[in-house]
Amino acid sequence: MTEAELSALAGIGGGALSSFTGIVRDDGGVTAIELEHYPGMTEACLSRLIEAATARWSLLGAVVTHRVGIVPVGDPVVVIGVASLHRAEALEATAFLIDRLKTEAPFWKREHYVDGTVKWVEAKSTDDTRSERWA
Amino acid sequence: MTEAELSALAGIGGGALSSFTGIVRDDGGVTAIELEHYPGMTEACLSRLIEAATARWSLLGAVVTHRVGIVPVGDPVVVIGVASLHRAEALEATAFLIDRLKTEAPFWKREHYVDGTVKWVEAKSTDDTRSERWA
Amino acid sequence: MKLVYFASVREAIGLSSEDRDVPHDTRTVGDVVVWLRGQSAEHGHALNDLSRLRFALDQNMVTADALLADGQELAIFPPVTGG
Amino acid sequence: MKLVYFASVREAIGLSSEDRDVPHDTRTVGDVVVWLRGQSAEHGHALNDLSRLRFALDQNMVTADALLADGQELAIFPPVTGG
Repeated sequence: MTEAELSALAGIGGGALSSFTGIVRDDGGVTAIELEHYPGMTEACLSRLIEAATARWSLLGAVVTHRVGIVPVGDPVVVIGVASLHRAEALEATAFLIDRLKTEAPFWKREHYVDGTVKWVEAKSTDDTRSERWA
Repeated sequence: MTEAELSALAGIGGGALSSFTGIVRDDGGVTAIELEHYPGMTEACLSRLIEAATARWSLLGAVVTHRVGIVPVGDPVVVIGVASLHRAEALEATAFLIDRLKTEAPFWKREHYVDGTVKWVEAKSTDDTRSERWA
Repeated sequence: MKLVYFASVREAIGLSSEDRDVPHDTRTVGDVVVWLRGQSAEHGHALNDLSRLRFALDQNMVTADALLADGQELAIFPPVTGG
Repeated sequence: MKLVYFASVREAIGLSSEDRDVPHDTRTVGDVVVWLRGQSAEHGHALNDLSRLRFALDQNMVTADALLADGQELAIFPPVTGG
């Protein structure tokens, strides 16, 4: 997400703006991650997640952006922004969107290490647990 | 909070950055709010809130900034940013900080209306309820 | 003792702060409030409803039953509304 | 039917996608997977553990018991790891 998109959410007129940014971590020699995705399904899935959040909470706006390809350590992978009149809605919808994105959106991560090796990231059962909180 | 402060949090090396911004709403003719505070206690209280969040969750950094004086509609009043390794901590600590700030930090809001009238904002019992979730 | 007032309490009393010699038998924050009510019509009006007042002793939030010590600053204000 | 593979499944099979005529008695997504296992050593290896596979029919997530219809695109991949 560009700064402009977050600014647009801030300018909608709501009293609350919540955001979450997922950033590539330097985990034991990781230099970058590489993101593969399922073109077409990705966009549809992110739109459906926003629709689900908007159906569940009273929101004024929500944006989800996700990088694909190579993303170096320190750079954002995913940015979520939610605007609402009151804070509870924005905060909860932000948590919902990242939790569901982690288990439903068709992205796959590969870690690139400083020694040149590359390794697929395994899905975490804790992600399933967090996503199921919203069922 | 300046963009620089959020960027600094993003650069700490954690995988998660969560933020909340409270913005002045155009509620029925409000043109601005005016914020009074208790100098000295304000800073101590915000520091204590950050310490409490840091004691409760594993955080890499947290910043809370709050405006005082006249803030026009559309401008931010409060900005909270939290960095952590994983998302749950940053998201929960952000909600904790804004919920506790609303009931503990010595700020008082007055609404300025388009017709020139000025009115103190009443505290909301829902704020107490949300704050007590973290007890 | 040093008394400081904020927001609607400050407006109703017409003062941001004042120094007062409180009676020797004043033991708690609540005792100060009850005694202050008698000091002027404005004090009486501003402080008439204890349930709508909040307090800080030396910048720490306390309840009305908090005990006083010498040289403290007592702040009296309505529930906070920041954020 | 059109088959598309992602991530470790794509790598193990060595293909991003392929068109296959599946047997007439193939009714579910799981049936396709079982049949595909016999098509090459790579398919067999990539698809041997159903519990570690996820599926999408025409870009909607489905489970292995989902029924097939004509002309669909079946995607096979490991659990997603975005965000």
